[in-house]
Amino acid sequence: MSHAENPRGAERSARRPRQLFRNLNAKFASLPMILTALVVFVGGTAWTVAHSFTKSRLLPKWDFVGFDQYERLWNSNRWMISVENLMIYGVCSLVLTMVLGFTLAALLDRKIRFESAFRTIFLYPFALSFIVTGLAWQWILNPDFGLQGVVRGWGWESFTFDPLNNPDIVIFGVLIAGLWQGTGFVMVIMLAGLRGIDEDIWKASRVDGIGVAKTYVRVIIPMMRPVFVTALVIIASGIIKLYDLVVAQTNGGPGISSEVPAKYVINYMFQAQNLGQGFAASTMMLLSVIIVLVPWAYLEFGGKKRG
Amino acid sequence: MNMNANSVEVRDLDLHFGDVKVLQKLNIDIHEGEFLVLLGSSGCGKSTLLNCIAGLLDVTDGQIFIKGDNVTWAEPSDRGIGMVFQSYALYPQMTVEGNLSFGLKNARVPKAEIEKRVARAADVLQIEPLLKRKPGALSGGQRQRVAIGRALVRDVDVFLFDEPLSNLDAKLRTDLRVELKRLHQQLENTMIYVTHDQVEAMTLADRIAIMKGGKIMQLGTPDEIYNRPQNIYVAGFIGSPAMNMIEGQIQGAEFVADGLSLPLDGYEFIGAAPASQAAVIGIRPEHVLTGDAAASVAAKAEVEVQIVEKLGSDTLVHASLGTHNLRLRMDGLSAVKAGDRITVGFDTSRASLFDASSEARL
Amino acid sequence: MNMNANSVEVRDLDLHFGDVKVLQKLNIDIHEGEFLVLLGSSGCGKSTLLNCIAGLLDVTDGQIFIKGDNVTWAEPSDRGIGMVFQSYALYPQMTVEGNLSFGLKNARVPKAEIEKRVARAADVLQIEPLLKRKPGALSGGQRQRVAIGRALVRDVDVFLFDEPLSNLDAKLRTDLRVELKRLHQQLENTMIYVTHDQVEAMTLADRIAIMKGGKIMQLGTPDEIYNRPQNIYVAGFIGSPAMNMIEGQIQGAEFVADGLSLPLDGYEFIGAAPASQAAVIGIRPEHVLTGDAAASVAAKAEVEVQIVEKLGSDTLVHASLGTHNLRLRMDGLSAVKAGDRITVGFDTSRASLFDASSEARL
Amino acid sequence: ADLEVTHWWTSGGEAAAVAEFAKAVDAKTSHNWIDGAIAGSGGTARPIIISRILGGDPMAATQLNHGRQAEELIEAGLMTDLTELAEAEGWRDIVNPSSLLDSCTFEGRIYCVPVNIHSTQWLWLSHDAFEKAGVEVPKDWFEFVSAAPALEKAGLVPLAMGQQGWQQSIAFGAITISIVGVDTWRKVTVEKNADVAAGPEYAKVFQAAADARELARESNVQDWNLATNMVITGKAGGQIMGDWAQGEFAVAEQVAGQDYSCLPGLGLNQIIDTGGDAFYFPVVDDAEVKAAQLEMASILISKEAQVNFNLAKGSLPVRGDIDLSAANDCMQKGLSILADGGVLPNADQTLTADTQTQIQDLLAEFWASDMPAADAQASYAAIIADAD
Amino acid sequence: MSPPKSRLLDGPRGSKPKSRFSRRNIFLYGTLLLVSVYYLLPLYVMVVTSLKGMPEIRLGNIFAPPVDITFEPWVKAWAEACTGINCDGLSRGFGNSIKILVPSVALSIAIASVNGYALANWKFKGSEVFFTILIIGAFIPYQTMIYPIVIMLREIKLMGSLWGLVLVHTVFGMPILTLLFRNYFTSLPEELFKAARVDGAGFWGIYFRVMLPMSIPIFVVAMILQVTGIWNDFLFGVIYTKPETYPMTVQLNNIVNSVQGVKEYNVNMAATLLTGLVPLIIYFVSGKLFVRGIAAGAVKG
Ligand SMILES: Nc1ncnc2c1ncn2[C@@H]1O[C@H](COP(=O)(O)OP(=O)(O)OP(=O)(O)O)[C@@H](O)[C@H]1O
Ligand SMILES: Nc1ncnc2c1ncn2[C@@H]1O[C@H](COP(=O)(O)OP(=O)(O)OP(=O)(O)O)[C@@H](O)[C@H]1O
Ligand SMILES: [Mg+2]
Ligand SMILES: [Mg+2]
Repeated sequence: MSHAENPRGAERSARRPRQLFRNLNAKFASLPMILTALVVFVGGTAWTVAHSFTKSRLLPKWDFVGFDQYERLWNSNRWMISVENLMIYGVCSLVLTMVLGFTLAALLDRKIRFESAFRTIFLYPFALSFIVTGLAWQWILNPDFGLQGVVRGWGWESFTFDPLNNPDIVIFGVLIAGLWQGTGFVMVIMLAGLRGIDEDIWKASRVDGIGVAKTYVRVIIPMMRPVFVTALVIIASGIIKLYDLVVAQTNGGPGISSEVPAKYVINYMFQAQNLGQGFAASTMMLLSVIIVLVPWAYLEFGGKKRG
Repeated sequence: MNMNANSVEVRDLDLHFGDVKVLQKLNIDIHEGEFLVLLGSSGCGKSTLLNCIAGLLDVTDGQIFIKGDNVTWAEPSDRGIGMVFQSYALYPQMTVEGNLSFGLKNARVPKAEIEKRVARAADVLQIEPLLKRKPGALSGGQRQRVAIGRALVRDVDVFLFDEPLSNLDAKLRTDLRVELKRLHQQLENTMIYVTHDQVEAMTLADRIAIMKGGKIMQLGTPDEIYNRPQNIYVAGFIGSPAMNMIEGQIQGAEFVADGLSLPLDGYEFIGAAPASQAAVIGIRPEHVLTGDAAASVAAKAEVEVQIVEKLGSDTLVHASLGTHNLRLRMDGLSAVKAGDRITVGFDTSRASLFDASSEARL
Repeated sequence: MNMNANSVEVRDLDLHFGDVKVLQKLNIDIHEGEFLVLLGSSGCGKSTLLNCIAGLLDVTDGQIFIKGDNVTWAEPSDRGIGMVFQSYALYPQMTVEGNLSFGLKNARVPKAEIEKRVARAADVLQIEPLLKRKPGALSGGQRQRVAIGRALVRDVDVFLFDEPLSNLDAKLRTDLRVELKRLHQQLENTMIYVTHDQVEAMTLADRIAIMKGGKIMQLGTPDEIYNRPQNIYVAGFIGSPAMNMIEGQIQGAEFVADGLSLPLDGYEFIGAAPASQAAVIGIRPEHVLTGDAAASVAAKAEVEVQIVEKLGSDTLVHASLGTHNLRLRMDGLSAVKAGDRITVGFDTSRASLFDASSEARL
Repeated sequence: ADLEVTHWWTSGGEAAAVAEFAKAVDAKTSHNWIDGAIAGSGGTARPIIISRILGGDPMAATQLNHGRQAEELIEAGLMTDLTELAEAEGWRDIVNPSSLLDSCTFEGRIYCVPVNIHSTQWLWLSHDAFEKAGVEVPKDWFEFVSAAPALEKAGLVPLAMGQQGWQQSIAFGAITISIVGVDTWRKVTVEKNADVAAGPEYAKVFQAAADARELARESNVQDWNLATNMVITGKAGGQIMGDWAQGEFAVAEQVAGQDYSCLPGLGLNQIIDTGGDAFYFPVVDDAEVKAAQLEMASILISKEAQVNFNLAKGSLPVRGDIDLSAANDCMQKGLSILADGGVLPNADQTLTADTQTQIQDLLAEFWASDMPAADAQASYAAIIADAD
Repeated sequence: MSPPKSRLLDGPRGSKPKSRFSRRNIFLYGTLLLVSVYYLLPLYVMVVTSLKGMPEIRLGNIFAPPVDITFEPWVKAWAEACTGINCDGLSRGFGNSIKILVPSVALSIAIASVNGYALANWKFKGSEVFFTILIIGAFIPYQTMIYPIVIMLREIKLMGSLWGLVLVHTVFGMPILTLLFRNYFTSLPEELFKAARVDGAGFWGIYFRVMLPMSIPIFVVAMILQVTGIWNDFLFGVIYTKPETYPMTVQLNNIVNSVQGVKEYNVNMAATLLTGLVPLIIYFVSGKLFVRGIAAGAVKG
């Protein structure tokens, strides 16, 4: 029996269905994602970018002024300081969070006692908001009541540790709080990654007589590349958004020495009532994110390798 | 059972993943009630073909017929197929009973009917005592039976198996193989079975399709495949240890290779016997005769034993014949040792001859 | 090479994981240059024993000697052992060369010496062309060779293998098995090899230790294990298809079971032949004689063929003898079909008899 | 109807003042005052208020600094026009100084109700501190500067200053007006004459600011009230802060002229600005709320509410026709300056928020660093040049 | 040649002796303890401060344990602290937070899990592109989106309503949650999905009957992340709600930033702790599940 003898059956599903209507349910279910991506993220971003070329003040207005806002932005001392601060904070936070997170995870992975107690201690700050974090650390770093005052009270009169009052190092004061809040989560991710490493690799390195530290550096860390990438993305997305912490802890001070771009955006949008300037600043932030992210996202999600 | 009716027909099937052409213009007819094994090395496209038949992959081009219906674009559940996966893919949170009845519930089969069918499948597969357990509490063999049961309850025409035994240990594999064969004899369904284990293929199949790079190299009964391989690939792929391949020349009625000349009078050529041609002769290890049997044939040679592998039931001998390595299968009690020199004989009527360039059987 | 010197000695080894006693008072002596295979089903403690020898697990009690040194507390890298893992555990981001030299660099071996050793290992294993590649770009077999190479460069006395072939496909497994055997003949190291594949065990081992539940059931040459199993467990474990086991009685010089009575005159008892005793007789499928051979022995029976499995090289037949299932191994060309009734003969001199209660060989 | 009112008055005195308004509304109308306080500052509250109005979910009334801030909202037609009510009640006549109502006026229509007057040009001095240093309490800014070394010698901080941009802005504004006087100030701030801003008179201002910066070197508090606290406790000689600082002195039970002095216009130019707060009424759909908004506006500017509110808040009422004899020494000083017409418009009414923010950023940086006065002046002039 | 009997008997035997104070342990636990101090210090300071009276705080040492333990600040923070003329502390915000939290968490997880499932198992043309946009969206500072969202909410008439806020939380939770679910569903055996299709289950059938019951760990992770994220949110809470519906964080900000004469540090700390209590409890209770869930899905990819 060949298919030619059964025209009815042949007709029923021989035709290739319209591509658009295949998986209709899946497309329907993805609608929220598609809408969010297109309307909110793409649409909202496009709106913002478009208005960054206008003279919008308190209200968005279509009043085209070309690159004026950008010119002013890059001539603004405060913006430069904000960018510089974000760079310092970003690099330090990225490196230290990774190093600290990994080190803690590695220590916890050494089959220690009270592992879950330690893990909880390292993780709990992640449950607290940046506002809370900022307040707590502002309190501790207060030169009169806090750490410095206490140490001086013990008799070490010359002890100086007042990052929040010293414009040169204030960003590191913010960093201390930021690390406190965020490393726990990275540690958990790293720990999960470590637990996923083939036990045999450890055995092989012991048989080869390679010390624990060296095994981590030379073998384990290179193997955890995907985990590091995940952690990197998470940390980086947090860094760009750095705002609440600064507001709660220093409010940009002393002076403007701990300003950050997100705060610049907010201040210019709402305090200075110069939306165009705020939009220009956020467009710059977005641009830097995209420059860093698009190649990565393409490799990670858009590439053909996983079909 | 009409062995001539086709249960599954695949016509000019193309399947591409992006630029990778996994299946190319593939045609195969599978008879009603037949046990067909798709055999091939990893990555040759076996699972892909099976998934196309099941409707789990959208074909790039071509058509698929099941029981005469064109099902190329039908949903998997509408094709009258059941599928058993390598990892069994049992729903871990449902009991065995839940696993069996899931498909029926989806099809809105009445409750009484579901119960009847589950009971029947459980009876056939002897898993009644397990019905209330979850898959996590089952052994590998039991899981496999449940996976088959899932296809069984749905009363399908065609069973598809994707390496259903390869996750099991050797012992269980042997047992379940026999059970599967028995089940097929009992159910008389069409079964398409993917594996890369040739013992499974040989023992289970009515016919075997040997695949390579998305193409079918030979489709035939196990006997044909084993004894009359159509090309060097099939010849080398089937048989363990592999067939001995010796390159040489056909000269008149003889095959001549470095230090060896074999008379070809008993050999059945497909066409006319060529007078002179570069060729490869393939001789299975068990057709290299030793002892008394060797004495009785004309073509003989002396070889040096290099490695002896005792399997208990038989003995595998690796020997050197001039520049060639020769594998021999001997009796389990054989006493040869590495270093021995023994005389072997060749029965060319049971050998295979291939064209050296096209690699096709002569 | 002195086969009597002990390369590895394990004395009264206990290993507990919490309350679970995985190894119990285990003793084993492994000779210098010997290829010892630890064989047993999953979870019997093979890997655990190997890890204890390697120093990767801290023993609960007992002692381990390597080359006469008590290494019970020594670091793995100080024991003169090399280990090859099932997953190979190659360092994925280093080249093959890096993998081979990493341990040596760490031990501050001079550069020239490292290069020499790597070159030698690469030569022995024929992996020179791969030295610059990373493990990800290697095939399974190549990876396995690199893993062996990693032990090789370290010039160790004892090689430990934990199922090094079980991740590979059947064909590659056969090839690498032969290579491993060749390597052993060439290197003459002591090798301890864990597997649950009996073909590997039979072909590779000088001696096999069959383990069950943390104990050694039998330690002997493949021939001893196959032909004179010391208990029912070993008898049933080794051989594929498994040995036929028939329960019955020893009565005088005969073994009597349901519809069958076999004279025991050729059987070698370990002690004195018991006069009357509940016993189990084990006969391997290839020792069930058919055709002319069956005619020549006294003990015969007629059986009905139920399933025929054609493997090409031989044919496995499942037949029924009264209430018993009987497995037979016949020639690859045999033409028996399901339903045939054939006469089989039993050669009791090649059978095994076991006490029905203690399960030990009689 | 329920009238939701948003504002950022959350400190003790402020909250008490708001409560007076709420009481008045609840008592005199059939409506309920739903309090929508947003703590922080205008910077926190403003985006919330504006998004609400923009998002079509406006409150019934909201505090906003009047002046240019609300212009665009008015332009966009989002604010209720109060002109008819104002004319009916004769606001033009009762509001004093009348400039307050001007800043509520856009293209001749009135859109907001001014509720109080604040001034920022005050120097607060601690008698205790100068006693410790053994010098007389200064009479003006220059005396204060010359007394500073003595204070420092006594281990005291001459000038208390919180590390927040707006405090530094206030100090700078006070110094400017005190040193250059109204006319020059007007050229720069109102007319946006950048040449004057870059000129020699303003150089003096920046020099004075640099001096002030030196005097405040050791002051490391953040909040303005903590800085005030340094003056109260005699740890600092003085502080430049708005009139609300006297609330802190009052809480500490200090007496003006006895424990502390206040020098409006830093004792140099007796001029204060007339900043203040105002209420706006966003356009709503609900007719009932619409009517209630007008009722509320009328109450906010009523005599009784003005008295109660301003006494609680420590600010000056917007009506010239009420008696504030209960006010203390400093408040009286302010009133008399006001009566003399020594007023100038608040910067909110002359400079856009954008320009103010830029100036604030510049000053914040200037105060927290060693930026030379000349550089700061140059940057300042550039901002003025760009201002519109 | 086996070693002489005497050598067999002496020499090490049994388990290798381990000193509890080996250098390794001192280093290991020493480091862990030191780091623990850094992590615990702020919590300790907050708790201690919240239990002191104001005079004691002014005396100076923030690390000193309270001499007179008083719960006054807690009571004040919860029920008495003022914002403007409302003096009912955080208590009002708590109920609001719950009202916001529950639907936001439920909706965002429901949508993200379905998205992740569609991305993992029902890829269609363009699905990865949308997903990539979504992921990049995770990096956009929220602040820049305030205006566009105000306009969008105005258009759909949800501005100022609870559902508007729920929607905003759902949108901004979507990138990271979708990534999480997508990775998790990708890690489940594909064969299971195929088996269900052969069994005739459709998109929703597979999701509800097969995938959902297998995904408890990742739902726990998602829930924890969302609960903390939404509970701690300030920006959206303050912009997209009204005073009656202010969540707890907004109340906290109001209390902390309402400077009334002196800063009442003890009340601030008590309020801070009270606000952080819900996420803290969730972490302390389900930290283990969280780690397991992260290992189960979040890391891959
Ligand atoms: N989703 C996919 N995208 C791209 N290529 C794929 C995909 N799935 C399979 N392939 C490729 O198609 C080829 C055939 O794959 P298939 O799974 O059919 O092989 P197989 O014969 O079943 O092998 P195995 O024995 O290993 O299961 C392989 O080369 C594989 O790399
Ligand atoms: N770390 C551990 N903790 C507790 N029990 C363990 C541990 N490692 C192994 N076991 C138990 O010890 C027993 C022996 O394990 P082992 O790995 O030695 O088995 P095996 O013979 O190598 O099996 P396989 O063939 O599956 O590798 C098993 O029952 C296992 O469950
Ligand atoms: Mg496959
Ligand atoms: Mg093992």
